[in-house]
Amino acid sequence: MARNKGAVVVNIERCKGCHLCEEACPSDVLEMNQQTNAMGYHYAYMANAEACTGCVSCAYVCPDACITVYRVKS
Amino acid sequence: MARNKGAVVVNIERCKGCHLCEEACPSDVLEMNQQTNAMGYHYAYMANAEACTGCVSCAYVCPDACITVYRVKS
Amino acid sequence: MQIATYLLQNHTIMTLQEIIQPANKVYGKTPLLTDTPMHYCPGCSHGVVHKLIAEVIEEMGIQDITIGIAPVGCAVFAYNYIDIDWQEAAHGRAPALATAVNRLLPESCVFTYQGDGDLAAIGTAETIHACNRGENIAIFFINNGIYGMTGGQMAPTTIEGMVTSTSPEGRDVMLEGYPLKISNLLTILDGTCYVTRQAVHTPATVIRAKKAIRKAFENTLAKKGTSVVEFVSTCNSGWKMTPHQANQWMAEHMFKVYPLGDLKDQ
Amino acid sequence: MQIATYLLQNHTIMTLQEIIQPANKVYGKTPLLTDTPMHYCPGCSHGVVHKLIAEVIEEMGIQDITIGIAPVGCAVFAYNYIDIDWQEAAHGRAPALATAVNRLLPESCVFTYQGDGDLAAIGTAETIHACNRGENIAIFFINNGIYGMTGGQMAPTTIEGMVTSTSPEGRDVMLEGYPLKISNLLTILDGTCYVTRQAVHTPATVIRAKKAIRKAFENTLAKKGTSVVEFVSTCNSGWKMTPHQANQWMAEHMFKVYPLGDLKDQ
Amino acid sequence: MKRVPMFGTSSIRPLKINYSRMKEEIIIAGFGGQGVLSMGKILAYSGLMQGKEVSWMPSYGPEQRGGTANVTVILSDEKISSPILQEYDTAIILNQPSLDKFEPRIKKGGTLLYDGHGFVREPQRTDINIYRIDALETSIALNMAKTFNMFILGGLLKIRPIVEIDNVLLGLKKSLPERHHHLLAQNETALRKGMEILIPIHVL
Amino acid sequence: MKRVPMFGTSSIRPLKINYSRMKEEIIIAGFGGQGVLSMGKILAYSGLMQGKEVSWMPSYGPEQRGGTANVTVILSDEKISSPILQEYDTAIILNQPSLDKFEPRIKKGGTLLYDGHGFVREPQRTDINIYRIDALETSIALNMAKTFNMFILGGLLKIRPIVEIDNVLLGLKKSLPERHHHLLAQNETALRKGMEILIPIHVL
Amino acid sequence: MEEVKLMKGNEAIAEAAIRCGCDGYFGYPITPQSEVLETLMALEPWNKTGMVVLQAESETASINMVYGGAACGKRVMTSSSSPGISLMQEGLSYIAGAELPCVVVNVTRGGPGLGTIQPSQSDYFQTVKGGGHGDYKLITLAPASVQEMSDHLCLAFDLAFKYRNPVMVLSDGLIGQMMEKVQLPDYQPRLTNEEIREKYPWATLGKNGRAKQNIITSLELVSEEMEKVNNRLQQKYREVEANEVRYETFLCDDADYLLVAFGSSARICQKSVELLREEGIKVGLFRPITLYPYPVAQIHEYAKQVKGMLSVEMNAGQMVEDVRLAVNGLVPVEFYGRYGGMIPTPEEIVKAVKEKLII
Amino acid sequence: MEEVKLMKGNEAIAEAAIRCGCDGYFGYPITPQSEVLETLMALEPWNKTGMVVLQAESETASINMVYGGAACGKRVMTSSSSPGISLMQEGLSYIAGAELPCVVVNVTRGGPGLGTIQPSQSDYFQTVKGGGHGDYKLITLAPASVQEMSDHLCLAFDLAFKYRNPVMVLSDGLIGQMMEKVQLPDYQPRLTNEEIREKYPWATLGKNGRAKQNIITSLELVSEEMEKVNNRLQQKYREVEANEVRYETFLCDDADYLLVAFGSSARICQKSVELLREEGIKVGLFRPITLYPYPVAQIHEYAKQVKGMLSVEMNAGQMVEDVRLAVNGLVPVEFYGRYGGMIPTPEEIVKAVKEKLII
Ligand SMILES: Cc1ncc(C[n+]2csc(CCOP(=O)(O)OP(=O)(O)O)c2C)c(N)n1
Ligand SMILES: Cc1ncc(C[n+]2csc(CCOP(=O)(O)OP(=O)(O)O)c2C)c(N)n1
Ligand code: SF4
Ligand code: SF4
Ligand code: SF4
Ligand code: SF4
Ligand code: SF4
Ligand code: SF4
Ligand SMILES: [Mg+2]
Ligand SMILES: [Mg+2]
Repeated sequence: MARNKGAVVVNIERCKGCHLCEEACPSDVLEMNQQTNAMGYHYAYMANAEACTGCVSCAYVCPDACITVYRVKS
Repeated sequence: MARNKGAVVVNIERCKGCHLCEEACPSDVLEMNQQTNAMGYHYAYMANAEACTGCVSCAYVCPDACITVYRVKS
Repeated sequence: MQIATYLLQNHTIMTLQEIIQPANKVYGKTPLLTDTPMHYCPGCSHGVVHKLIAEVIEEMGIQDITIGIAPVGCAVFAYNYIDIDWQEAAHGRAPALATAVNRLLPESCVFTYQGDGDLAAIGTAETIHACNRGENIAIFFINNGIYGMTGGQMAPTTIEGMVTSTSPEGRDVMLEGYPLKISNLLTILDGTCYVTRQAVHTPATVIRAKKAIRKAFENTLAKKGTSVVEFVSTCNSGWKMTPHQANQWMAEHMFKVYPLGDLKDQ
Repeated sequence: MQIATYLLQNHTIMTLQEIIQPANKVYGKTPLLTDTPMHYCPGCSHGVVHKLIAEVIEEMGIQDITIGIAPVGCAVFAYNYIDIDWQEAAHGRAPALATAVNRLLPESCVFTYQGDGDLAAIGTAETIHACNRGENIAIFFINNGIYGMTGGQMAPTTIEGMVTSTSPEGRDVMLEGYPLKISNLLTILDGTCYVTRQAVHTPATVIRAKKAIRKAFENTLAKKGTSVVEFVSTCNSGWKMTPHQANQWMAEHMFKVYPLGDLKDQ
Repeated sequence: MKRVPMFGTSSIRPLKINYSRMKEEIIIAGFGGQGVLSMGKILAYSGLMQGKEVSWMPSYGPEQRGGTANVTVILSDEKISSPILQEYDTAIILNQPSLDKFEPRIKKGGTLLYDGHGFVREPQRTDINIYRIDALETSIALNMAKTFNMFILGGLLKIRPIVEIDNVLLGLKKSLPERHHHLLAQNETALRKGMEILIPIHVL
Repeated sequence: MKRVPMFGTSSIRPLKINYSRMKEEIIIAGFGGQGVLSMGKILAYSGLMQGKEVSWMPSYGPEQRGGTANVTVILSDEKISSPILQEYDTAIILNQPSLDKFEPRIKKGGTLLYDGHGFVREPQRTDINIYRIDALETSIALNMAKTFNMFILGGLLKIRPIVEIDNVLLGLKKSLPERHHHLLAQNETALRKGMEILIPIHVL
Repeated sequence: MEEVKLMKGNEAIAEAAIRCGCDGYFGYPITPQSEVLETLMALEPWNKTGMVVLQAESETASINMVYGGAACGKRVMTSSSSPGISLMQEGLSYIAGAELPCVVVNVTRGGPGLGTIQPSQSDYFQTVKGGGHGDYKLITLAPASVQEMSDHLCLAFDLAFKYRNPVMVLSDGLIGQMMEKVQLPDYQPRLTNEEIREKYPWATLGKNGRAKQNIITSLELVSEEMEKVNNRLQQKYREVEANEVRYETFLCDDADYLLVAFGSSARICQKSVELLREEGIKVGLFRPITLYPYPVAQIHEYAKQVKGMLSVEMNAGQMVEDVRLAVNGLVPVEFYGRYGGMIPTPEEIVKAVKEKLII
Repeated sequence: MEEVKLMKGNEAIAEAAIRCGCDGYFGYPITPQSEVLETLMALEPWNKTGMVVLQAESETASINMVYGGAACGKRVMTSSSSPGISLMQEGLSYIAGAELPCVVVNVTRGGPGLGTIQPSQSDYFQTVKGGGHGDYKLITLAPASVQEMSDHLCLAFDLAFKYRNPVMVLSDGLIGQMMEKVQLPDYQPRLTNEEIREKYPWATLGKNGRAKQNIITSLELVSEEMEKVNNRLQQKYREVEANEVRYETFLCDDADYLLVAFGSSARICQKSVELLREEGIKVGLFRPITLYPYPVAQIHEYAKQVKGMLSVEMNAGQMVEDVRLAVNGLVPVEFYGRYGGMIPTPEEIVKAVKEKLII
């Protein structure tokens, strides 16, 4: 398995499941969870975590500032 | 004495003595009368009638539409 | 005609009488201009523009279908001077009234007559949106760089350094903003078909201005969109000059900021 | 942090834990953005712009002197989300409030945040005159081509053919007028120093938009005049699309009418 | 979420309704997009067909997409005073926030009907009748997801037969645009099916 | 215009004024630009200097340049109720339209003072005191055209000595911007001259 | 008459407008009345009756478009909600001053300021006392049901033209947003320009052969003349007061106490009256339908019969002043209100009657 | 105190504003009050006290600039005349809703519409009943002399900040245009931003270290919360009513009849009282100085003593309703008015007293 360079943490309770991070991610890391949060939204999660490069694309476009991005300096 | 080609009739009661016709006349025909009309204005008159060419300049610029211009077709 | 007496003073009677004959008449007040003396100050540009509008309406034979919208400003009583149907609008709102009239009476010919305070200050939104909608109306815009009616306060179009009762030291653009070239804004709106800047201080500009008024009305009848004719004008009273001085000052200073000519004609 | 659980699903714990370390954090919510969840619909552009404004204020360290003026529109509650002092204006009047704040607190940094209905319809006059006066303010203008808050009615900026609740057959420019390119008008006003059109639908545009916001604030601090940043935006709810569809539709249709880029920068 | 044992539906009998001076005050609440408003509209139209006074009052405002929505429907033999209520005879609840908000506002002895999907906590009250209906699940299972809210309506009419089925169908016809009239049959099926899948949780 | 014979001024005596409870209601009217408003202001300031209650109320509105202007000045020992009046004790009239308008509004027994220049018709009333003053003519003749209205004021004070000359001079000083204070002497001359050139036309 | 339909109050306004021959609607979106414009846009009356529908750039523009249209003798209207109506005050004063007929619908929300979008009756003062400047009056109708939204709109146009005066339909978010059954009026044709010329000789449709020009203005700089203009207006208002008072009573004949309420709150009070009657307390409900002209004489008559009145309003106490003026001290007049978007319950009102009137 | 000067009412407003520490004036020209802005521009207070003076693009902009300035805790004001004040109604409602202190001067002219530019009192209703939407009140001062134009302006600022409420100075063209003697107040320094932070902790001057952000808003979408906002406002108004009533009486002690009049008309009534007293008719003058809060209790007291009251106004009958509400039927309350720019003479009023009260 490839070593991760990046990871994101989604603030579930803020997330509105808008899919925009999913669309923005160049590495197809994110998907919406089957579960819903208290607001009734299917929140985003790393469905394909190992692909994350920590490129921040998802976080840039997230309207609700839900995403924290981590990247290992290499 | 040169023969007149034009003449103007000033509607005294409308005239406000603004001098604009006087300034516009290329032939120095018009001046303001010493007398005033009912509104208290020194109205325009042909001080130098024989010079009038009937060019209508005075009437064009008159803000109060006081001037009727006559010209003899020559 | 009591006037004749004065004409006779420096003249041979025969000569003048020969000339002053109906057959020789080349210019006179259009009957569409009523006999009510206009309330404007001596030498005010409003009078000239009124006269030209009346002449064009008369010449085009559209007095029966033309509806004028008067502003709040010195021209508030315009309705007393041109013998057509008129509506007197609230300050700045003439284009809104004109919009409704245009929509509800599409076969009529509607125009607004507005000052710079009316059109470019309080009425900015109504002006821009009527133009943007391309209402089939003509807008006659008397830009004398001042609020004439209320006693000579600064207008949005007052030029830099110009003294008014609310800019006694001259307009300071850093504090009060820049002279607003509103016609330039209107030019780039898709709804306007014709935007032009004219003056009425000389016989030549009067003739050109009249043509512009005619074109505006023709556009309106042809439903081409909104036509805007700006008249760079004087308010000798507000400017505290004689009418002639005012004309000169205008030509020297105002035309630099508001150069005459067509801004758009399509 | 309860979130971590989900991250673990498809992953070796070690790997992710290694990465998710404070030292490795490259991006996260600025603390200037409050914890109150934003009331916007999922995927609404307002959220992105809020976030960027908060980030810039934070990065410039001007939260103590910045005063925001919120509009009437979906962003009416903007004050709940960015932790600075705010005034909530009447519909369209934010530039008037900002003018006063700018004049009375010249050392502060004032911005308005306005929608297209707010800025380009009812607030047209206030917008144009604040810009014309060159008030030292930044205007952030969210142009989503619709009245989001009131349920998706046509805005002045709605593009031709676009369906809204008050143009159910699509905007008919012959009846309802042309989409108003208000930023173009503001560009030709002498009081504006910077007018730019941005979007926030992709990471690249987000980065550019943030730079524009920063420049606007810098201009304001430098007292250069009025800076206007238009964000061509989506209202997926009003447009009746998914957020992603809305972004695509915007890129395909809105950018033609509202091309991105600087209109003025001096 | 705790599963509730499945009972047969035959044992369910309508709750007592005072038909002499009938008045039913109903709230329907859920996420936007669940068809809350149109369900209310069908109900109101059904009442109209039945010759009743009706009122339909939506929660209105800048509710965000996906946020909560609700509608108050009143069917009455008499003129209706306020269409906005603080308390309800019957509540149809389709999501958790709405349960939190409206459960306390059901009149003592009133009825709560909820869809079983997506709740974190169960209804708590013991002084009201509580029914569950797995309308979402069933409608998806039967490939009839579009008629989700007709299942619910069926369930409601089973316990609160305030309008006759025929009038519901008439009302449905009224409230549906003509181009959708071919869907009427499917809706009737859903309505009748809804009556069958009702689960009593707590009946007074 | 009919010329009126020139009388000596020495025969003119002040009209009776009730000094115990003094109140003088004056209108000054003429063309705009004739200094009507400032004449009123000097008068008002003079009253102020004399310790009186004063009011000064201009006609306001979009009067066109060269059109008529007028100001109502009241000097009184008591609080002044309305500064706008329908009738006047004294009218100072400087043009024909103002004569037409205000002659009928002078109180019976009141006073009309008019400048002799530019009238088409003479005052008609016989129940008031009428004085003429050729202030324009005289001021031009004496090359003192700028102080035209001080001539008139002088004339007024001759017949209605409602304020003392000293107070007029003080009032003048108050109402004049400082850069014009060097003109005070000339103004005093004009004031005194004005008292001399008054012509009684009809005295009750 | 058309069959009975279920409809929102706002939709009923739109439908009724088209049917009663309205020539033009000019408006700007605002909650809770945006459905008026939306419904009109969906119904596309321009294809059917030729009615013009235009979304304006603001309420200020809307009311001035109404001015322009009304000046042409056309049946024109606008609608808005509280803040938008505030922006129309100058325009309304002009329209009243120029004596133009038009209809304005206020679907009131809770104020002041941006306030709330929930129902309220807190624009009563603004409407009946004069939100704009100068001495003028708006004839004011207060519908209490969706049916009346439709009925009053048509009545409003008739009154507007009868008196050449703006008419306000003062409703609120409750009636605007609720659905109820409604029977819409039959279609009534729009007047042709020729008919307008005939019926409204003052209309500015273009001179078109007329000898004298028509001028629509509210300006008169000569005070004496402006006083005459005002005399004419006042004369008209006296006529309106004499002829157009409308009200409804419910169990008032034998009442010991009276509830006075309009619009939405009157609906609720009706229930309160029933509850009180069940307890044997003889209470009646007096519901002014016209808020201007106000049923002064009628209320005064009841003041001779009852022991007290309670004005029930969705505001902090506005109409209560008109009730007091009508009662003129004969009996105590108390007030009960909820506001800011809150709606009183029938039970609350019952309690208020007991506490404030009966004691 | 400064020496006595002769000054127009409008000029006095401008001078007093500078002296009482006003931070900003925002206004738009309109007759008969343009001298306020003109005087300020001539006096250039920005060089002296730092006061900002800005000519706005409209009255709508003016009042919203006032909103913005007031939200910063600054002493800001605007002035206008009737049509311009109508355009401010939305803004005023917002300012009241957001509880901001500010001063608005209305130099009233005759309406409705464009009307006339001559003096009038026909904006009474607009001012005291609520020209804008929602339940709010403007504290209203009615100066009757140039001296009071100055005095009331300063008082207005004090009241505005005391109650965080907009204050209206309701004068008219007569007082605005006339010159009278006036003694201007001494210069009072403007507050520094630090002082404002201290005194008005709600002001949005920038967080500047403050832990919590300040938000100025009139919005509250939750009805329950909006009702609380309104409760707070109503509470404040009760306080204002309890503490701030101001009035003046003239020969009322032994009066058989009372004239009630404010502002300009009160000046004139004073003369009428004298004339009537000369005839041996015992008439007094009651002059409300605050129109809101209205001197209800005081007038009610006099209603127990006199045989009748006459409300004299330069309008078609507006304040008379407040007099009647105060009197509550105890004695007849009649009305005499001139309008459209006309000013009643003392003699006319004498006649009206005889005809309407004494008979
Ligand atoms: C709402 C409103 N605000 C202000 C005024 C006062 N007012 C009358 S005319 C005018 C400005 C006139 O200037 P402009 O439009 O340039 O016309 P001009 O007199 O110069 O021809 C103003 C501010 C008014 N009547 N109504
Ligand atoms: C005076 C006034 N008119 C109308 C409204 C109703 N209103 C609220 S928001 C809005 C338009 C919002 O559109 P926009 O400015 O484009 O903002 P968005 O919601 O799209 O972000 C309108 C018309 C109001 N609150 N006040
Ligand atoms: S940081 Fe980049 S790679 Fe990782 S999830 Fe976000 S967009 Fe995808
Ligand atoms: S972009 Fe943000 S809000 Fe949207 S799904 Fe992703 S994390 Fe959630
Ligand atoms: S231009 Fe006209 S108004 Fe002026 S002086 Fe000549 S004739 Fe008279
Ligand atoms: S017609 Fe020509 S020449 Fe004759 S007076 Fe006029 S301008 Fe002069
Ligand atoms: S004030 Fe100026 S604009 Fe008005 S009439 Fe006089 S010169 Fe013309
Ligand atoms: S309605 Fe539109 S603009 Fe408003 S929050 Fe939703 S998506 Fe955003
Ligand atoms: Mg001008
Ligand atoms: Mg928008």
